[in-house]
Amino acid sequence: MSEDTFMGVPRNTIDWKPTIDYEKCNYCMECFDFCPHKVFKKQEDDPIKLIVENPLNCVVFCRACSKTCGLDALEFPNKVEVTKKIKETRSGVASGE
Amino acid sequence: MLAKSKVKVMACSGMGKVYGLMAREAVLQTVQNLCSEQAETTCLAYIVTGDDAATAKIVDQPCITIDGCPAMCSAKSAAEMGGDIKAKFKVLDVMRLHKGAKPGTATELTEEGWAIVDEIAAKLCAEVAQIQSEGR
Amino acid sequence: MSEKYAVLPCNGLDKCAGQVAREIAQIVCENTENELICPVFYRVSDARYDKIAKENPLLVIDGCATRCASKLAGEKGLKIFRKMTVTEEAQKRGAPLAVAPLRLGAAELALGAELAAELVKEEAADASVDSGVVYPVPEEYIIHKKDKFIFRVPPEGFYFTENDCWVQPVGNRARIGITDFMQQSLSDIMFVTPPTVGATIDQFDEAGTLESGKAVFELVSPVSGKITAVNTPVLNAPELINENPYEQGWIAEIELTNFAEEQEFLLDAAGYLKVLKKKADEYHAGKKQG
Amino acid sequence: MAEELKIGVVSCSGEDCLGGTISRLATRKMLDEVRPDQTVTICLPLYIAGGQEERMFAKEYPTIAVDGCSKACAKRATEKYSGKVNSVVFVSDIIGDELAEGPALSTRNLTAEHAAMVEKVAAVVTQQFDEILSKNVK
Repeated sequence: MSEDTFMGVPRNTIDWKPTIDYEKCNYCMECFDFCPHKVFKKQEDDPIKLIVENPLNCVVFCRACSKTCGLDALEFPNKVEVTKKIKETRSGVASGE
Repeated sequence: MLAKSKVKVMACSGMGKVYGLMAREAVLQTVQNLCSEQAETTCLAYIVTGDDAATAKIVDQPCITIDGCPAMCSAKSAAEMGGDIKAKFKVLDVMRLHKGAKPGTATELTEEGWAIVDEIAAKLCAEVAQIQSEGR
Repeated sequence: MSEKYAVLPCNGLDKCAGQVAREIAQIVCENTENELICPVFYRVSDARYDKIAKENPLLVIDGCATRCASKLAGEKGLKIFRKMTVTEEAQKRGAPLAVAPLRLGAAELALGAELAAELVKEEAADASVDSGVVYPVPEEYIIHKKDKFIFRVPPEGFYFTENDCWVQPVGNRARIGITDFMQQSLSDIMFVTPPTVGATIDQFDEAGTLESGKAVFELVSPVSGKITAVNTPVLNAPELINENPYEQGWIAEIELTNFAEEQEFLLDAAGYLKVLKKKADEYHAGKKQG
Repeated sequence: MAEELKIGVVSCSGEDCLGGTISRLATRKMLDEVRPDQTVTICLPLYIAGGQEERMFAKEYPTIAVDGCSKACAKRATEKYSGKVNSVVFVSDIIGDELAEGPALSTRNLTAEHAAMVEKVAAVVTQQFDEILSKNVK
């Protein structure tokens, strides 16, 4: 269902997903309600009520959920690094490595 | 009629966005509760179908339009029918003053949505009062 | 331009980021003619600051994503000219303030000074000059229809990212913006925070944000370079982006640094059309999940 | 299932009478609850003020007009700007002329009786909806 590739490289080689800082998260679920890609999952009966269930569904470079978080409890990888990595992977793929 | 004609207050009545519902509710609040003596509404659908009686009610009459979004359906339709548009409002402009507000859906408003509707209705009434006092 | 700004910080006392916001506001005001607005006093009384706030372009500095200062500006009916959020800037610099103590240490003070210097510099350079580059207007669009939705894609002269952003290069300059699909997904755009004129950004870096009733969208710059201008009309009339995101709804102009190489990572119209079709299908399938 | 088939449900604007209010709500119910995947709502005034989208859709896809009263604005507007409607549902036929011609209602003052009217109208629209669907499935 999610794109299998992004910028011509396999999605599962790209490390792009939100990380929940449980020290800050108050389980308001704004990010869960917002994300249409089902990246997050609610766990009603668990003390940890929210997890990142489908990291590969996360749209690479999208950080929209973090803008709904008043507590800054969502972190994303560094874009520049990720881009660098994608470019490396891509040249690797192209040269048939 | 003896009394001077009522100001026509028209909503876009949009079906697809919450802003259309807000426009509608603000108009109903205005013409049914806040200033029913000075203002009345007309259904935009009559204008769309080109109903003669509805057009006659609008031509050269003072109109206030309230639109949900920049498509400006109400203002454009009223203008096309020859209404004398005294003021145009847009729900979206009011929403900008309430950053982050969650007004509800196109079916149902939240408490926050209703509060903004009341704010818009107050603006509409103020405009109605001004138009009537100036006798324009 | 010698116009001054009104500076409205959040002054959050319970978070390090708020303290930094306050620090930035003070440095900026010390180094310019700008006038400082105290958010606490402004909240209880309009009289003191209303004139300053309404007659000058407003610079809002928020500590964290709670955006108290932005909200205060909203309540007072003010238009925001430029906005900075400290936590976002800290994040960008790879130095999140998450664990920073409430009292500002050397690192936080340095960050504050750096961000303040950026704002001061930006203000000096603000009269963003018209580059005089002529960007051709697409004569026609490729149309993708999905139910009642019609999505437009300019057939040539534009390159796209998979994040629904575009670049239109002309010589060593280019305009950037969002696609028709993204415009429609966001629906009525209410706020535009443009990138900073003079800022240098990498490919796929954030180049401003757009906010509608539905979401906040980060513009992912398709190219690297230096921002040379922003489309100021869209700041006050974001509906221009909804009307036509490829023409009058462009967001910023950028001086290209490495387009030849970066182009490889971008899609042409045909490539983007494929992505668009897939997204349009998924978007519709996703709607029911609410 | 005819996955791709969508049906436009066009409500009148409903600012002049209760029938119109019910018509709007029944239309929203189709979109929100009853047939969310297959319903497309069309904004009546956009026929005049909007771009090509609404007119083109109503030309190419089946449509059901939901009208509050016998003025049949939704039906007439669709026919004027777009094309034939496949079906018309009159709220006044379902809840009675007298009620339908009462004043327009704010959703603030919606009662259980009103909600029951919406249910009834939505049920009729659904029936029409499914009939059109079944005819269009090969």
